[in-house]
Amino acid sequence: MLTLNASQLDEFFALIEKKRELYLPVENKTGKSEYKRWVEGDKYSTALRTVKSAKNFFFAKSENLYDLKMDHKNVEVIDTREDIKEFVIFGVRGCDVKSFDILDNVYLQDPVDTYYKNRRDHGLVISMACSKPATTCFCALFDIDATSPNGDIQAWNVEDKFYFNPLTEKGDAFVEEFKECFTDEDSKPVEKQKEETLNIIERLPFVNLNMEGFGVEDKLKAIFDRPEWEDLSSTCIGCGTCTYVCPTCQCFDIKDFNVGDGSIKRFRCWDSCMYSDFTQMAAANPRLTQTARFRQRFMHKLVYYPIKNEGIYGCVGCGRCLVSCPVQMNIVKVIKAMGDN
Amino acid sequence: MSVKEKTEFQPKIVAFCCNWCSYAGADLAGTNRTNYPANVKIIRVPCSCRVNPIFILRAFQRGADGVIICGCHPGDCHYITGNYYTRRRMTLLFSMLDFLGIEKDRTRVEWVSASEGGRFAEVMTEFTNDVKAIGPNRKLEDLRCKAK
Amino acid sequence: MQKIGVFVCHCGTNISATVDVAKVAETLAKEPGVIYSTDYQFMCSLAGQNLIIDKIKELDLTGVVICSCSPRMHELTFRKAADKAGLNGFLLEMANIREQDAWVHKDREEATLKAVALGRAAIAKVALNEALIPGESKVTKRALVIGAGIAGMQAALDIADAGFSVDLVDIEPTIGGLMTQVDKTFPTLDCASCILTPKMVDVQQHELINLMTFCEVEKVEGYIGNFIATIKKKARYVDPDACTGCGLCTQKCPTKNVLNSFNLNLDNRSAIYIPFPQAVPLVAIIDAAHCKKLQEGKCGVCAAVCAPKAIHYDDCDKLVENKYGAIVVATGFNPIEVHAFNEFAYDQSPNVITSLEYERLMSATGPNGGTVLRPSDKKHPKTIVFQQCVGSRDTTSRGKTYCSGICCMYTAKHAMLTREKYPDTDVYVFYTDIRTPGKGFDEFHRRAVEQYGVHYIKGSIGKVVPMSNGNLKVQASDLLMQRQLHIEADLVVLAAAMEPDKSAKHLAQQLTASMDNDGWFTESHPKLRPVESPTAGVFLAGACQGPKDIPSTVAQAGAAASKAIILLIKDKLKGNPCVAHSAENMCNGCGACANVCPYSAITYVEKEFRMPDRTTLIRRVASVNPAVCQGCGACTVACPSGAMDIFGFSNKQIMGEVDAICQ
Amino acid sequence: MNKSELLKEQVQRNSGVNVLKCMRCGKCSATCPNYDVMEYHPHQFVNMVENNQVELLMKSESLYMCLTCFACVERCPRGVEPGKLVEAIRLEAVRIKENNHLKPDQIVKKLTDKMPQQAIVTAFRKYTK
Amino acid sequence: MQSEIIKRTVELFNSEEIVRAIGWRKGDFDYDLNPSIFKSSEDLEKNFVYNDFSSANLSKFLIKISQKEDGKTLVFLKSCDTYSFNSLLQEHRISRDKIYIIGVPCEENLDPSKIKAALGEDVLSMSCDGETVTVETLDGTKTISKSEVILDRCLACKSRKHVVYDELFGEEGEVLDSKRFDQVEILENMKPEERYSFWRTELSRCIGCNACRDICPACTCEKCVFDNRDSGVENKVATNDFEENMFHIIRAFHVAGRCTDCGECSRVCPEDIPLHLLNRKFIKDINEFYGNYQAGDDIETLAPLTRFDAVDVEPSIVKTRENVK
Repeated sequence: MLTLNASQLDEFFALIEKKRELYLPVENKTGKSEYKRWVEGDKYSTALRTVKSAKNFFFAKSENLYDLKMDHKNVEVIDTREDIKEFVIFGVRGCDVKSFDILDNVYLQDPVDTYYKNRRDHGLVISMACSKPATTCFCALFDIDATSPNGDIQAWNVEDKFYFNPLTEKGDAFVEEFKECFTDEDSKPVEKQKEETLNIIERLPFVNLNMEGFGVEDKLKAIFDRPEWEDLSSTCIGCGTCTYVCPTCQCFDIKDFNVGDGSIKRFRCWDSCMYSDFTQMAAANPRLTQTARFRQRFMHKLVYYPIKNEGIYGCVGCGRCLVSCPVQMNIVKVIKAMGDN
Repeated sequence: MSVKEKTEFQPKIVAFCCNWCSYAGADLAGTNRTNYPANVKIIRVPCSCRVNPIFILRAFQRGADGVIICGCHPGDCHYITGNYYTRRRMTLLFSMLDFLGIEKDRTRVEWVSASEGGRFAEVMTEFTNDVKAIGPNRKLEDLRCKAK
Repeated sequence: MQKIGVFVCHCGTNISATVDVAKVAETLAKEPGVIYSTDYQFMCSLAGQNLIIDKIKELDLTGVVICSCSPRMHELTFRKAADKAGLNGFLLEMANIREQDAWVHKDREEATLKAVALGRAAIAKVALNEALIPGESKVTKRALVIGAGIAGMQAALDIADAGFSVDLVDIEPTIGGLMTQVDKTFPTLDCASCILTPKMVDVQQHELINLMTFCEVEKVEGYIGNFIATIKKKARYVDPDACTGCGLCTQKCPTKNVLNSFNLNLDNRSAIYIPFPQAVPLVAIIDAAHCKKLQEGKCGVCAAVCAPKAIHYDDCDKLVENKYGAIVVATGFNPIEVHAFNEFAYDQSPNVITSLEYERLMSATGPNGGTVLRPSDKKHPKTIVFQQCVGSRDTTSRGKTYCSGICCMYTAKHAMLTREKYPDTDVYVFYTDIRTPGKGFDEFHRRAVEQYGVHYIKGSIGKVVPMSNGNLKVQASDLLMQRQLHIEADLVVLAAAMEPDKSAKHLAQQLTASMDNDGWFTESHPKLRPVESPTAGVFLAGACQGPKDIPSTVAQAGAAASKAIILLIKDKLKGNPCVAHSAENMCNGCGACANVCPYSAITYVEKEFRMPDRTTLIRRVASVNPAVCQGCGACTVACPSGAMDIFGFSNKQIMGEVDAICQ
Repeated sequence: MNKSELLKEQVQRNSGVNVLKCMRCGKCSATCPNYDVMEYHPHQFVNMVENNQVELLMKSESLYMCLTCFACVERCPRGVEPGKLVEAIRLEAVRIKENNHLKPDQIVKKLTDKMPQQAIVTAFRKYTK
Repeated sequence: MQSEIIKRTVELFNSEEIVRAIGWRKGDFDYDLNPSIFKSSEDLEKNFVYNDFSSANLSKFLIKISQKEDGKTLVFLKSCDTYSFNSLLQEHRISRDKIYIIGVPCEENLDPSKIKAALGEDVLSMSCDGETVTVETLDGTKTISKSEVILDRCLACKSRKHVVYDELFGEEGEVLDSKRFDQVEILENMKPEERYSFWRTELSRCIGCNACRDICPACTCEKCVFDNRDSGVENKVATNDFEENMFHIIRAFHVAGRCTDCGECSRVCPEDIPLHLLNRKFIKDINEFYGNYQAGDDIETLAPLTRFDAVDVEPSIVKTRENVK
């Protein structure tokens, strides 16, 4: 397997950055890690998760769509899309890699979202296998193998060595391009780490939750009508933190910024189904109470999405909402309450 | 205006003036033909207490380099107490902007009565010079409003 | 779709000399929403106004922007023109390119650019303007005057003479106020009663004045033009309509040892009494606290002797409610209590008295029929010492920081009258400063010194020690002679500071009229609106607003009355439509807006809301009374949710201006 | 700032008295029980400090005639507190070395049996450095 | 303590004094307590937890209940929460007569993320006994000293006094002499450029999730200006530096003089932005300029921005004062 010594990592990064934009998790001042554009001196963070997910690279927090220029009575539409440079995201965990598939299902189906596709086409994902999962992780529940993540290239970090395995054509080409960086070594340490990690994953508290009843059409109505929604959502503050840290939440709003000189910048930005002013563009939000909005979020991830997408759940078990929710409500508590666990 | 003046940095300055004292003071400056920089543009408000911190930030967002709020002298407010509230609000707001590292000289409150036309012009000249000295607003700008 | 017309004025050459008006008109024509733009020589001329009117009609304009002089100059002119053309005047905005542009800048290019920016701001604003119609409210053609001293009487007479009904309320059983206790008035030395009692009779006989003596204002609600006052008629136990004021009951009443407050407790009266012979109404009243019948159930002498059967022991307090269009406050003043100034031994010796007590001693209706005799032994005092500034200009907790204004004059009056009546008396006056602004006032004071030989000494009494014979050892300083004086006096008279009447505070709360730290009513503007309270429809007469002498009081009462008449003469009040309003669905009911409102225009109501999910909930929300709101906007910033906004100066309008100016 | 002004400032700072608050009513001197034996009277102390004449006061016997009864402090309608001013000036005077108004051995001679101990302590405080 | 509280609350349920209780509900680990409404004594007995992780301030949840529900609600309030309660009361957001308050004693709360940062993410349970925190992990039992893992806000606790309650468990506490303005002072003593870059670093992490606002017991607007399309400043996510600054400046300004310094904003921020420093700066300024004021101390004193003094300092003090660089 292709390997690289940890000591050569920065050299590798510098080389990538010469030809592409490189993003990777770096520890910030609070001790947590977050994706950032690599600059000389940045150290790759091996932390389990970044606070924000990696979805921002393809589904940006906010993104300009086009400009409208008004000249007296005439309106001119200006496409403001700039050419996107090829970029590489390094160190994406298995759960986040899986989230790209979930987003693809939404944005790459007809009609294709060209803004999303544009970014997707220009991005290359180097994933990183997990070796120290947290008790709040439950990707295994959704059949994600964190020890062997997807991506254009999958990677492992065993002690002071990094192992790479290209999975796609894009990955192959990349490896070829940077072949002088790698040496070829035995992959036994990887196998060993995989085994050890799987051993831990089995003992994680949420990987064996009972998912029966979710994701099937004939149980939809029953789950929808469960009385537990009321209690579970009773202290939901509707802040949307869960949706903003979630790698699979995919809703956006389209808004106008009036520059004031007769031109308008139309942009889209993340939205949250937890907000009372969600989906107001057509009329009013059809979900009138926080309970309804709360239910919507989990119904979408656990029932509607899998029904539409061959049983794939809209959750990847990254555990971010378990950490971030201000009132400690989360999808695990919902699954437990609804799924007879 | 000389060529030099035209090429130097010309700040945009928004002045919120209360209808009863400061706006009248500005009118008096006009009646007396007292010059002050054309950088200053006045927005009339009923009372200085009408000025919401949001307006001030909005001005910076939209490209202002300085914002000054003028009202009646404390104790002389047409609405009895309005400027007392202005004083507290703006003291705290300015202190907060300073805390965030925004230049202190970009914001100011001055009490100008209807009879102080000369002072109005002096204050505006001084404030404009202060803002010129610290240069364009970078810390509270919104680049979307600069692309022209 | 906006259809805005822009009119740029040359103002002769006033504007056009510095601003390229044609270019301004041309540039502004390109602004979104603008469908017509022109420049014209004189916009405010008849021809100019007609141009506006014609274009509004012809182009069906939805908004008009005039770039010309200050709106303080011609906003009304142009709004009227717009109204004439059928466009609501509030859909017109002005850009001030004269006073705030052409006149203050020299560079033509610079001034032209600024004119464009100001024009853009006005266009941005007018695009967000709403048609506003000033609210109207009916005016109740009746005035309430609170306090029937000289100020209240004068105000009531003036208002009634103008043809409006007046309710004149006083807390005392008689009208007349403090002036009834005064002997003579400075600087003319005419007798107070001689000028006051005819006025009291005028008041009583005026068919439009309804006297409400021995009454208290309990509660006031409502707003300008529409106040509702609840007035308590205190139990008098004598039917004022039946009583003839013959006074037989007061003679027959067995309880004769009640301290006579009219004479400041210097003598006694009976339990049923007539305050003084000239009282109006001249009606007896029972002092319930001292009446044997009311206290112990035994007696009944007064009822027995009363031929017209006017006595009713079962009388009780009654509340009446009335509507008024205007309220005049004339609650007046009182001298402060001087007990705290123990260096003057007021509590130790009956021969240390206040100036008002001295008035009573000198008065023909006083305890000694006008002969000055000292209280302890009714001896004629030979040496009298007056001390000024007792509690005035005093920053300690004992006194008042202000100058009471009238003490210099009345002390001079007392000294002069004493020397005139009793030339063998030595009179000393200790003063800090002599303040005598007023017509003939200083001459009056000089007469006391020069003609009457009153000893004016710059200094102060430091200590008064009562002696066993009733005399007083007075230790004092004489600053000009640099010596300490030791005078043996028969009488010491203290010129006590003035303070607002005790009833004023409750009243101020009811009226939501503001008071200063000393409890004087605050005027709406110290120079330009001196008799108006900040609460619209409430006017201030006399010493309730600050220490005052009689001439100023009467003058101010007249002014307050005329302001009240100006209000009452209107059938309807047109409000300023640029007032605050609260969006109920956004309002939290937190109270921040009401806390900062200087006019108490904001109240709260419990409102039931139908929620989108068809449930209902009850929430407290703010409600602005547009007739009371003056539109300052303090509430709009206090409101965190932005529920509070102002018509004519809305958040959006101001932000629109900001955006346009910063372009 | 010259010496007189410095002294004025120091005396005002030490006493906490603002002489400008005086409105010249003379109440302090009127109430003073030891007025007749003093060269300068309470109101003059205030006035003279205002006029930079602290040195004159420091030389005056009046400094030691003040009984510190604080009647003037109590009665002053403006809160000027002349008594505290006198004390502060006295402090200035006794702070000067070798300028003792009284020497310790002189105090011994003045002692009588009836004199309370407090008076002796006070005497030291007042009269010596 | 927990069992005593449960016992008493069950009594109140049984005597029909209360119809519901708002408290902390047991989670999957010991630290993930969910503020929750208990509608029966059985539910409460089974699921109520009061421990070192009962950090959530429950007072804000009373607004909705006050507006909508009938019957009396019991609420458990820690000392700092009682200040928020008073503030809400003062602003008429809750009705006192519909609420029964049990004051619960508070030692410092613990910060689960500090524990995880120190001992790893594979935590199964946490408990604290005296000065030692014991943590069960997949890797076995580990311990850490309590002082290392106390919630930041509790390290600068301003008061152990319950300013309002119907019933109090434990001793009456006292207002503490906290060092809560130290960090503000450190920032004040930086150069403006340093302060600017400090705040840029912090605020640039903001994801616009609204957790700070929605948890804040002072931010109780029926419709926030930032959610209101008509306000002109609405934003769902901050699209640039300016919008980030704008949101946090205006939010801090809107709670200025009303913020009780409960610290919930910083506690819930997923990005660990020290938002409380903005609020504390206002509190510190208010104390300096207008006299000491603690929001929620009582319900009579008007908030500093809704009153004034004729001799207040002028805004120019910001330029002239010496204690801030």
